[in-house]
Amino acid sequence: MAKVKCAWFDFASCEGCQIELTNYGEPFVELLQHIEIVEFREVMTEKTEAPIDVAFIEGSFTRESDRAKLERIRDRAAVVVAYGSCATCGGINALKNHTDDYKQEVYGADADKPHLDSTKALPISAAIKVDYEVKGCPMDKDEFLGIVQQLVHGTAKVYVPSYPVCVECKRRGTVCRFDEGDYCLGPIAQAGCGAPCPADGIPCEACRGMVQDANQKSMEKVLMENGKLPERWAKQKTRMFTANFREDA
Amino acid sequence: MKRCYISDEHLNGFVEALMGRGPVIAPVAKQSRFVFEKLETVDDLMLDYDTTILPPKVAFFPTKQELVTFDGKEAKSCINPTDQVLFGVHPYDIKGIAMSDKFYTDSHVDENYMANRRATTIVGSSVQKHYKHAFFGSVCMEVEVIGHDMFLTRVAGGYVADVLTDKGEALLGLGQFGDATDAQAGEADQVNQAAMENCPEKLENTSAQIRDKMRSSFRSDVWEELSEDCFSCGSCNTVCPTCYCFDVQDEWGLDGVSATRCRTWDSCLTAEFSEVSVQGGCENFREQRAERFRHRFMRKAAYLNEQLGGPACVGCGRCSGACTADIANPVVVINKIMEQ
Amino acid sequence: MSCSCGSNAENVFLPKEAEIISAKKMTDTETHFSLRMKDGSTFDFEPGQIVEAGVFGFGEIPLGLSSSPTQTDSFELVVREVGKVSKALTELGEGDTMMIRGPMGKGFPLAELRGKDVLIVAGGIGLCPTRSLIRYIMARRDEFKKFTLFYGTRSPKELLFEEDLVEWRASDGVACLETVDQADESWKGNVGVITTLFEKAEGLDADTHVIICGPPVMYKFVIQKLVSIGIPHSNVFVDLERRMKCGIGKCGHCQINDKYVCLDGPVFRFSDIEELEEAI
Amino acid sequence: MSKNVNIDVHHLTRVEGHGNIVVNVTDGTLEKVQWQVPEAPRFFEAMVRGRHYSEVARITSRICGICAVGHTLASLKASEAALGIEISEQTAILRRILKHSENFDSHVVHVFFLVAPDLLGVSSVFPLVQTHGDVVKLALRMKRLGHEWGSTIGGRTTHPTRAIVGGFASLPGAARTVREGEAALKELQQKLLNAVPDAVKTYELLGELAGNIPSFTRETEYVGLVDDVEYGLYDGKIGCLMPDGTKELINVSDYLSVTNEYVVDQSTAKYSKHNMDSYMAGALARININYDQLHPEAKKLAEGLGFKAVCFNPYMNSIAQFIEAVHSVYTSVELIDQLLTKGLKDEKPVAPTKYDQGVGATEVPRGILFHEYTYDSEGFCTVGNCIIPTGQNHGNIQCDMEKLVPEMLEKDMAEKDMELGLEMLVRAYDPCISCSTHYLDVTFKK
Ligand SMILES: Cc1cc2nc3c(=O)[nH]c(=O)nc-3n(C[C@H](O)[C@H](O)[C@H](O)COP(=O)(O)OP(=O)(O)OC[C@H]3O[C@@H](n4cnc5c(N)ncnc54)[C@H](O)[C@@H]3O)c2cc1C
Ligand code: SF4
Ligand code: SF4
Ligand code: SF4
Repeated sequence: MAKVKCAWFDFASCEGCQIELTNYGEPFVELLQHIEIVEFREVMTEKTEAPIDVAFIEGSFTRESDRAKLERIRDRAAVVVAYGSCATCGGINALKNHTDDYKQEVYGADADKPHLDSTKALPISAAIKVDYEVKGCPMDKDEFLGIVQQLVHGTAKVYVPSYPVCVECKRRGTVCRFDEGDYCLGPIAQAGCGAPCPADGIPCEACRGMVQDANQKSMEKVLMENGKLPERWAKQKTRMFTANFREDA
Repeated sequence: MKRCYISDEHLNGFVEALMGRGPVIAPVAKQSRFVFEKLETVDDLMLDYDTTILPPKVAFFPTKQELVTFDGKEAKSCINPTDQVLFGVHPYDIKGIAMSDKFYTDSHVDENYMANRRATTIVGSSVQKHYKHAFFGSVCMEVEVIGHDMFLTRVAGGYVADVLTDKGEALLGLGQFGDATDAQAGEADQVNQAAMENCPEKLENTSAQIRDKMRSSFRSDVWEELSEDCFSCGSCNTVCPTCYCFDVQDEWGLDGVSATRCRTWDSCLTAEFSEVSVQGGCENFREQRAERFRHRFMRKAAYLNEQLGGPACVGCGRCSGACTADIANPVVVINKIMEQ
Repeated sequence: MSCSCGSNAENVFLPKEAEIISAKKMTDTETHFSLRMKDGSTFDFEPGQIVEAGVFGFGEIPLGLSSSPTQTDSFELVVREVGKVSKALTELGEGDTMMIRGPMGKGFPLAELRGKDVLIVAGGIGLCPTRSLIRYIMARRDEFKKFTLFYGTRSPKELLFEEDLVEWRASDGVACLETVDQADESWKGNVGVITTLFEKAEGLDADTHVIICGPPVMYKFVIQKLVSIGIPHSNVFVDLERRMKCGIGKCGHCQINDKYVCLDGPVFRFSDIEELEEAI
Repeated sequence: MSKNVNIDVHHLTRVEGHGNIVVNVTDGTLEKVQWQVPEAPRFFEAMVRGRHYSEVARITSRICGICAVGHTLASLKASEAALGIEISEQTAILRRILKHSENFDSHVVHVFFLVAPDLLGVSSVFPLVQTHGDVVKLALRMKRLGHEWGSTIGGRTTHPTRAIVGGFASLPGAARTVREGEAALKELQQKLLNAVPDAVKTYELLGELAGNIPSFTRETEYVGLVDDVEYGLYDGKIGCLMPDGTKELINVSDYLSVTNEYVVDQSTAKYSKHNMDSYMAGALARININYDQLHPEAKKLAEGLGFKAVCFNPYMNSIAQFIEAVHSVYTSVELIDQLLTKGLKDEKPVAPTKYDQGVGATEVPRGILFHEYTYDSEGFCTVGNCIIPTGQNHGNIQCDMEKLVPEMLEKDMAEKDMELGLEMLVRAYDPCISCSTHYLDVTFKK
């Protein structure tokens, strides 16, 4: 089997997802048997203009000026994989989407400089066609590896669960956050991560985005009634990672 | 049936002797709840637990189980049971296990389940504290509590141990058991009777009444109403002792050649459960959450009655507690349907 | 304590190896496989039964057997490429190994069909499982009375088993009626949905036994027509499709109310399931 | 000397985030030398407004995936200061171990994946898989250790889960019981001890390559935390070390008097300055300021590598990082001993006693980091400010370049070598530009 030519690209993000890659440790060398890395700015000097088999894109699409760059990647890549929440749903970057004074807040008098072009934080798929997505903030490295393995084997359709995080949380036998007097977004959050947050004693913040047809109304109610969040908070709760999924987005 | 007695001071010695022979899976505390887990020390054992997050079948039917592995050339079976003791199982959960045993042996024997099941000795125990949603005293009364090997009932100063099978009998030598006196045996019966009567929640009708009414309310609008807040999150059936559906997926090994076929507990409340590809597109036979919500109750209260001789709900109340939207409680739902 | 269980006992999930004798591409998406069990065992089944066919690393999927059990040296499957596993299967070629479990489920009611007029209504890929029965009937033509086949596809290029069709059209004892939703220049036959064939067919009466297999939308309309002819629901058999993960009545995915498609079906007597809201 | 040099390194590689180097020399006169940062702005300070105190660290952790632990801890400390929370001794020790894990983890990435290729004369770590397979495996092994170390305490290293306002959400290893938590700590301790041979191998390797580190010095001010408890990393006061050896200690709450952010015309990133034109933060600054508090084992290696504080060569930052990594291993082993001797307790996080304003500082691998928040009476954030070390270092990088380029021209270096030298300089700072809370954006004239 010829090695699959892979390239990595990044846009507005914390680059934490690529760090997750290095966390495999030694087994990462195994993966290198199957793929050839042709571009990866953070770790290598080479760049390429040649066609690539798989382009991995991290980060959100936050400024029009990035569109052309993304299109260029799309043209060269047979398969485009968006990975991490920033790239798949806008992630934490979208937390500012409902405000318009964010530039003033951070840059004060400089805010109107033309180069401060930053519009709504959107997923990569808002600019170009994306073939596969690896969700999560950070992405789950085992899920990433699983999906890359499937791609390397030429799988037509990568299976990723479409149910909420509660399913995985329950399978682990984790004590529900609501039983501990806390709140949680697990009931509407996209699964696939294995529900590490409730297992670690913190709420699921739905970093992977919401499931399709998420019952947002019910969530708000449950946050207030069972999670005891004040109304003001309950109404804003899903802005954190899922601003782009809200009914008012 | 042989009725023995073991005093409080000897119980730990008995459990430790069991632990000396192999794994003992028993209820232990986890924050505000309890879970069945392998005992590391006897001090962790919590026989006065109310109920556990997941049912005890996790001991032989893990939430994710390898079925078959493939090394690139040849497929190999993953059946590989270890002898173990499942300790401290409440009567309603014993019923639940008996039901899964039936599901996994009817028409085709599922050895991946049964091999582990047979390697497990089950020691039941009486309910000392009720889970806030328990209603086992008013459901599934037609189904006998069977399939366990020994049963411990909390009485003054110790436990009455009912020995039910040869496997149970074999355990007697590991602890300081004596014969139970008539008074102790009588107290045990009373304790178990009281546990049934004191459940905090209650169904008002017989299983047959419920089954018939359920079937006839299939097309009622009430399902829509009841499921309005449902998240399709599957918590209610993931925690259920009588639910047994699963998904099967293959996973590649890191070498990219070997693969493992695993099954994972699945949930019919999730939207993807009943999706089917049709002529290249995708069709969902239970697309609405109300349909899925109804399917669960139909299965519990109507569909499986014939096979089991009673409903597929043992009244543990786990689903009621697991549902963050507070809508999965069978007592509330069934009583509501019965009022219609 | 010694373990009483036999760990060598049969693992129902352990597939057997079948060798691919031939793999022919029938259309853009369908591939026709002819197979033989590697351990030399004969593969005994009834028309309408299914197997779980798989490739490790990808998974397994239910497929209807499309050869007649009267053919004993090999068995045949047709795979339509729709997703993960079906693509992996499609990529297998002659000499490769396919992993097989089965046969499973209940097939067509042969005993009941014997001595009766039979109508088979097959839409699209629905011809594959029914081909098993068609070929069986052709092989034992004298055991059945009048035999009519309705076959419809979206367009002429999606027609499957053209060689068989040529043979069936030419056979005496068969009324072979075909239609396409959309014709092209090559197509001389009927154009329109499959129910339009009822006007062309002759001699269908209340005693005709009917088999239907195709996309879900087709069932309702075909059954309406049958009712108008006076064919009772108890004489109608439908071949249903559901997601299946085990094929042995455990995983719950194929459940239609209290029926398991993999155990009680995939072939159902329509009168047994017509009340089940989730069936069709 | 009439020479034309035109260096335009667009999106420097092997650094986190995006940065450009521009040098124009026409007929031997230096016209322009610039270090520019075009990272997409991300507006974290605006994003935390209106969020509950329990969410703020989870948001600001996402500023940077590689210093996520540091951002989390600085954020928690700022929130705790604002909310009047005194954390327990156990929480403090656990956080210290967590901080050490990040320092180790990030330094391993930097030294092996980003700097070693320069020292070995290749363009990335990947060719080393063939030529130096053992080194790559060693590096990945150490990286994995850093990850497991941080995960045992924090749940995850990229955006840690368990560290929350007031304490920890669960025991080490997400243990169900204290006993299991202690077992997890013991296992971690053993892993750390098992890593010593790998550290020694790295030491030998660096010893061989140290000759390839450019010699360049420029006296500057060094800024880093100074702690009474241990080598300044998790906590302490702001220490400012001048080239003449004078050291000033400033309260963290007065951080703005140190960072003095300002906008300069020829560059777009905000700069910082304190007593001099610029200052340096990071491993070299810390080690220069706190050398005496290094673990004796780390000191031994420092001496072996010829490292002497105060060191004014910024390229030596990578060596300083390695010394710190070793310090973190040994110190964490001792911190775990402290926890085990006292006995681990299952503690609930401490609750707020007021809602006000507060500042928190911690060291991240690249230098000192400040977070500041103000909360309203219901615990929702009204103002946030984060000042990250890479921002503080920009001015120093610029000043270094201004001194270095003429020296290079003096030596008549080839343009290619100049470019590499400048790239290596920036990389030595291990800039983590994705922490781009304060960056302006530019379009470059090519
Ligand atoms: C009784 C029966 C007989 C069948 N006979 C044939 C046949 O003879 N030839 C043939 O080509 N196909 C047949 N199928 C359909 C075939 O099983 C599906 O096309 C196949 O499972 C899709 O799997 P995949 O991995 O290729 O697609 P996936 O990548 O899994 O998914 C593609 C789509 O298929 C759906 N899907 C997943 N699993 C199943 C499943 N088990 N059944 C139906 N849909 C599913 C998914 O929801 C998705 O929308 C039959 C199905 C049944 C139930
Ligand atoms: S903790 Fe959250 S994800 Fe887990 S079951 Fe409860 S609500 Fe669902
Ligand atoms: S349906 Fe609910 S109460 Fe009944 S057995 Fe299942 S989890 Fe327990
Ligand atoms: S009923 Fe409750 S637990 Fe069940 S799927 Fe719906 S919301 Fe989840």
